[in-house]
Amino acid sequence: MDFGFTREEEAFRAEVLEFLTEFRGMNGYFHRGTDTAYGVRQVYRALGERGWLSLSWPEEFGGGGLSPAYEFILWDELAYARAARPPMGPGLVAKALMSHGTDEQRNRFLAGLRRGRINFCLGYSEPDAGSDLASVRTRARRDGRKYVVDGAKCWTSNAHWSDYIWLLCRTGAQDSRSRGLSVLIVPLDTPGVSVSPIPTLDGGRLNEVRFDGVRVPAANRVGAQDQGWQVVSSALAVERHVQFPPKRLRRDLHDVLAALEDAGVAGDPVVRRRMGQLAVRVTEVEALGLALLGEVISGAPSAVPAAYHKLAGTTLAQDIAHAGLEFGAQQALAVGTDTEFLWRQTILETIGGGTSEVMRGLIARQEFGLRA
Amino acid sequence: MDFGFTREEEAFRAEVLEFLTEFRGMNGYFHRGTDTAYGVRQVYRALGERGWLSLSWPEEFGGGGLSPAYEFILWDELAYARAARPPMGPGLVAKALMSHGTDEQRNRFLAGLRRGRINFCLGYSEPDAGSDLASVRTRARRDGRKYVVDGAKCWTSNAHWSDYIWLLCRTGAQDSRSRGLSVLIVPLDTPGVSVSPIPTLDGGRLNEVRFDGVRVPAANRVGAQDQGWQVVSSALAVERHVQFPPKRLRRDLHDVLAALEDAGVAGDPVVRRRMGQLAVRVTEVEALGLALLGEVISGAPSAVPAAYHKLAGTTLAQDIAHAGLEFGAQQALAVGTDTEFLWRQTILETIGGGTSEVMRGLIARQEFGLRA
Amino acid sequence: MSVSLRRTDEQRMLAESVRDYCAAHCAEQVRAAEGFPWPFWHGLAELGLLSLAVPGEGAGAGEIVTACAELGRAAAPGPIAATVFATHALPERQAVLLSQGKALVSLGKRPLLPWAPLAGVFIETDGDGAWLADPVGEVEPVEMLGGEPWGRVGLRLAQALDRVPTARALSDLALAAYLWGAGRRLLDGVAEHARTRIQFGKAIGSFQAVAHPIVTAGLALTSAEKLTMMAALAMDEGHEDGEVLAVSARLSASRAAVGAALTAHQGFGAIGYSVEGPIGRVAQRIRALATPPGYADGSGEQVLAGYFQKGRP
Amino acid sequence: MSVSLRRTDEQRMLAESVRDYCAAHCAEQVRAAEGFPWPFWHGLAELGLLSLAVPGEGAGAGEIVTACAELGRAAAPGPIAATVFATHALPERQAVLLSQGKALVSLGKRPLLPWAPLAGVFIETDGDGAWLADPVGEVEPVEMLGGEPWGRVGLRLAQALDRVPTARALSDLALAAYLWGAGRRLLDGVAEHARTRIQFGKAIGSFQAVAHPIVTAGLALTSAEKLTMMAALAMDEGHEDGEVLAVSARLSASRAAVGAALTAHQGFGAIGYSVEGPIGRVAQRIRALATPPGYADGSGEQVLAGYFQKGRP
Repeated sequence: MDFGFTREEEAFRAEVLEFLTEFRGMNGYFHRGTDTAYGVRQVYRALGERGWLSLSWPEEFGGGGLSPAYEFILWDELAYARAARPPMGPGLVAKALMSHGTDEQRNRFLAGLRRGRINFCLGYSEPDAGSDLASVRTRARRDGRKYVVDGAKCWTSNAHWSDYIWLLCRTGAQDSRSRGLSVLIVPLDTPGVSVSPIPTLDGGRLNEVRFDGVRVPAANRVGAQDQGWQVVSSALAVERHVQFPPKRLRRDLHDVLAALEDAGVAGDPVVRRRMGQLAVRVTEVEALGLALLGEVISGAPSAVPAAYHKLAGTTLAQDIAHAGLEFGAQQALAVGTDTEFLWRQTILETIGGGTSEVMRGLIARQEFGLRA
Repeated sequence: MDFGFTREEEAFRAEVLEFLTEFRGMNGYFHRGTDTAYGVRQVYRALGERGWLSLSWPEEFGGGGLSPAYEFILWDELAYARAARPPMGPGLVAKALMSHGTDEQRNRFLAGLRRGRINFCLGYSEPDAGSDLASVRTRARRDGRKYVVDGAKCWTSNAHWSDYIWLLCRTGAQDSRSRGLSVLIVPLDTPGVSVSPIPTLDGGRLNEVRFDGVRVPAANRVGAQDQGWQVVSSALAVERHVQFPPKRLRRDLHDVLAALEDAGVAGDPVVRRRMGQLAVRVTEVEALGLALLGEVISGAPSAVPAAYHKLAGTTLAQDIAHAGLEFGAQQALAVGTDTEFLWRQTILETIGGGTSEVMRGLIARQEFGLRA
Repeated sequence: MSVSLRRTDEQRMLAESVRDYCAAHCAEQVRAAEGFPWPFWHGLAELGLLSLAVPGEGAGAGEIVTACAELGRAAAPGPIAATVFATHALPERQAVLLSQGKALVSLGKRPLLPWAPLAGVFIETDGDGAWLADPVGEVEPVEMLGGEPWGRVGLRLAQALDRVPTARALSDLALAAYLWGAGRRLLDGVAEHARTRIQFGKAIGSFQAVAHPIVTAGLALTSAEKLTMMAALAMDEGHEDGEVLAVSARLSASRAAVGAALTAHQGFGAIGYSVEGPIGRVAQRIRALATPPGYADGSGEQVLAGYFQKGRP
Repeated sequence: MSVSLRRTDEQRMLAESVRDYCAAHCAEQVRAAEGFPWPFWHGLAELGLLSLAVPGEGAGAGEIVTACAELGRAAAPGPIAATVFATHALPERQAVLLSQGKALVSLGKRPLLPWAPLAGVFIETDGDGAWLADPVGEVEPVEMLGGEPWGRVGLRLAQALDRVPTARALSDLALAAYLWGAGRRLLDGVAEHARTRIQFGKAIGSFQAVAHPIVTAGLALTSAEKLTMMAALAMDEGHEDGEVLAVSARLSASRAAVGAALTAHQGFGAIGYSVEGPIGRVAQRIRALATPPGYADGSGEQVLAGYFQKGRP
């Protein structure tokens, strides 16, 4: 069921579904196929050609000036089709440039981002800064009109095929925590940058990105020096409604149900009861997603609704996957089946993009006033 | 299944079962009937007449000198029969007197405790000292050969029909935490002691016990002044094997299964699967109970096994009760049925005698070296 | 987006008026009353809260949900969801008795029906259909967890009712909202307790072992709340998924409210175990209302089937 | 009490020898080997670990459980529980091939059997009976979660086996112990990580949100361990409940090991999600071994029925 959208928005959904017929079989939402990187870039370009990477950008930046509901519909349907996730560049990076960038930076990047021709990856996590981003150590030392960057990022998605890294790095004193961070845009082909793979359990890869005396023009700094934390935080806020598209879960449930039908157990009362309970939870997350979208549209602070939505969605993704293996019998274990793949894939969902523990802490403080 | 006991121990179990035929229908394990207090005292007297309240006391104190296995069997069978829980007096209090009491105190109390003629309640918790016993405020001020006690205990089980309260009180400075506590034995008929009921959700009562200038002979102090924490801790250690008799759970499961049979749903596949899972967990707790008993017999430190056993048993008791209400349909809600009673009763199990949170903290520190 | 899952201004006003009324007239004695608090019930009727579901009255699922959430938060007594069902499905002559607060309705299945000892109108339902019925013989009172007056009663079916699917969906939503409100009451209470109760030298809510279960319960309640609002909007728009969403909302709110009750009990500790304590009666009411009329009532499967039909391959 | 749920001195020595052997010969390369590590397997045979279940050899369930727990802790490869089953149920001529490590056994049900591409002995079982069988045609290899070599294979049944109920109980215990050991490996690993990994200025294990789930997983593993030891003692004493306890132990250890794997993943975070990381392969092996051969294999109900018979009214 799709619910709560205007006639125009539903017409847009129909266009998206039509668009997706071109990319049937494309599996770029997960890192599942070997051609993922190539394929996903094709999807982004095709979206860019239609102006769909900038649906909600203000018109002054060449965007569609549309409600965030359009972005939501787009990425929700792409998630159901398993085609692709929202790219960082036209989302988080572009919106950060609009609020914190210079005119020169906007001119340099926005057109390419809008067209799907420039790809960004996010350089946040480090070996010793996972949940605790304020402890980032990658250092950018000012040297005239350049910064010289040394350090390492890790678990960086898509670094191996991106053009730029959106780098959170330390420009203040070692112990300056969140007060001494800055954001730099670093072309990944700059001398001294090296990207090496970290193969992951879902069959894809994350990356380690090392910086060895990398010289970056000061003009590539976004926002003021030492104000990187504000840039990163506000950028996060504007993308919450597309971070975990609820239809990803509906698709998971459908895939697992199909596997259980193949296994001949879909009619079993125990299976039906559990899958019914999971179906109720999928509708819960759809409702949380709609509520979050409403908050984003209204401009209300949405950290708590976003945290609830992520917590609920990621936990449910794991529970759906677990049901697949519990009920699917041994054929559910064959590598390449949806069941065993989802088991492997969903492990990361409650870790990446803010762990469940961090989400709970945020809600405890902000909703319940508990300093835990 | 009963497993792991010697032929002599099994012969003793047969005697216990024979004994219990006298008390069929007695419901003193829970505070369920109106005649509980009277009935339980009768059970204790009858046990005392047989020497069964002092099975494992050393022979020098008039005890049986038997293995703790006998106590375990006794209270496990009484739990299955719902007849009674182990009384504090001949257990914790008597054993503490053996290690920390004076000859005079032993002469005064042990014979009566052994015979089931003296009843004690434990005065530990206070309004502001629940999980955190080291913050006890009830104050005992030395005045010549007496202490003068002022303060209040609450949630005190059985105070309304006991003869004495085993009182943990502060003799040191206000902020002395666990270093400034002492144990006093206070007759409940001493002037200035008042006991008032706190009706509880299981239909029974706990008590508030107030002390208003209560004069207690210094000879009633057990152990050295300010050494009460050690007295209380070591007394706890010797009783761990009977604190949560696993057969209580087997009986819970049997009672809920019987209710589900009456409701006509015991054959339902969903019900059978859940009850099967709960049955596995009952055997787990039985195994944890046997392992704990083995530790107590061997004299090994047993705080972690005891905490595991309590955590597992109390959580399982709640889960069995919840299954009864989930599957039993509306007839499971009728007041007085086992199903609704267990739902009300089991709520307290994860709170009383050390909350689950405190248990987990103990295990985190002692087994895993995590200072959480 | 054409809808938001926030209350409209009108709904906010309705919520405030219900909250104010309950604050003034639904004290602890009313909730725990041995006899039924008729004056309180009549007041609900005067506010129009018992006629929200009457066909053609102009009120919709959104108003029902708004009002029932506040009644739940106040732990108000009475056959609230059953009145929603009955006033929607009954012919006008009987419905008016209920919507004016002149009689209570007993809605259930033989032999054991809620509110039977006090009811003036009886409806039997088997999950599919529903019938106006006449009691046969004496009603034998049965004491139930949750404190509502139940009874064993014989019934003679008198008349099949109309509009049953919609009536059921509206009463599912009413129950979902009531349970959500009652659960929220307990959760707000335990969160306040966690902020103020000191153990080991600090507020217990600063221990994650206390705080995170509160968050987990909050997540379930918020999920149920949003799903209930979404379902109400779907019903009001005549969306084809309205009924399946309504039953989903009931299941969701049942789970969430029971979870909140247990979390509250664990957080309050012994304080919450006292009969006079802050949560016991409400927790029991929640547990009773969340217990399905027959466990194998197929609600989960109905949701699954409804959901499945919507799947694109 | 006649038994303790602690290891005997002999069992402690056995455990040490298995642990030492695995420490020396079961490195990461052996666990992850593409080809089967025959030298490692022959070494197990030389230590007598593949003949513990041979009838009349004097070893008992206690020894099987002790050895398999250590093999699980080392995440040792090979059809360990199946070898226990087969060496107990097969006639001596085939059993000796397995106990000497000269062939591997494939034990399962058509069409998909574990270890089929490498097996020299095939046994089909339907949960009640078991039959020695000859492969028909080629074995088609199938890659499975957990990295064990499975295959699609046709079978022709050759001979019904004896001692099947005991063989099944012993292999249930072997699997329970292996899963417990593997789960314990992961839990010890994440506890060490929690003690040493610093975030927000302190060891992450000092957050209850990290520490308490480790305790919960530890509780499940300890429950499974004690139940497995109790069941082994029951089997060795010929107690009538031996078989029902053995299947309970398998179910308990499956649940516990899967829980430990998930707890380890959450605690290690992205570090654990790397293929080269400390836990991924073992977690997948656990998940695969814990997946019942057919979900509706009735194990839970069997336990319930067995348990029920013991009930006193």
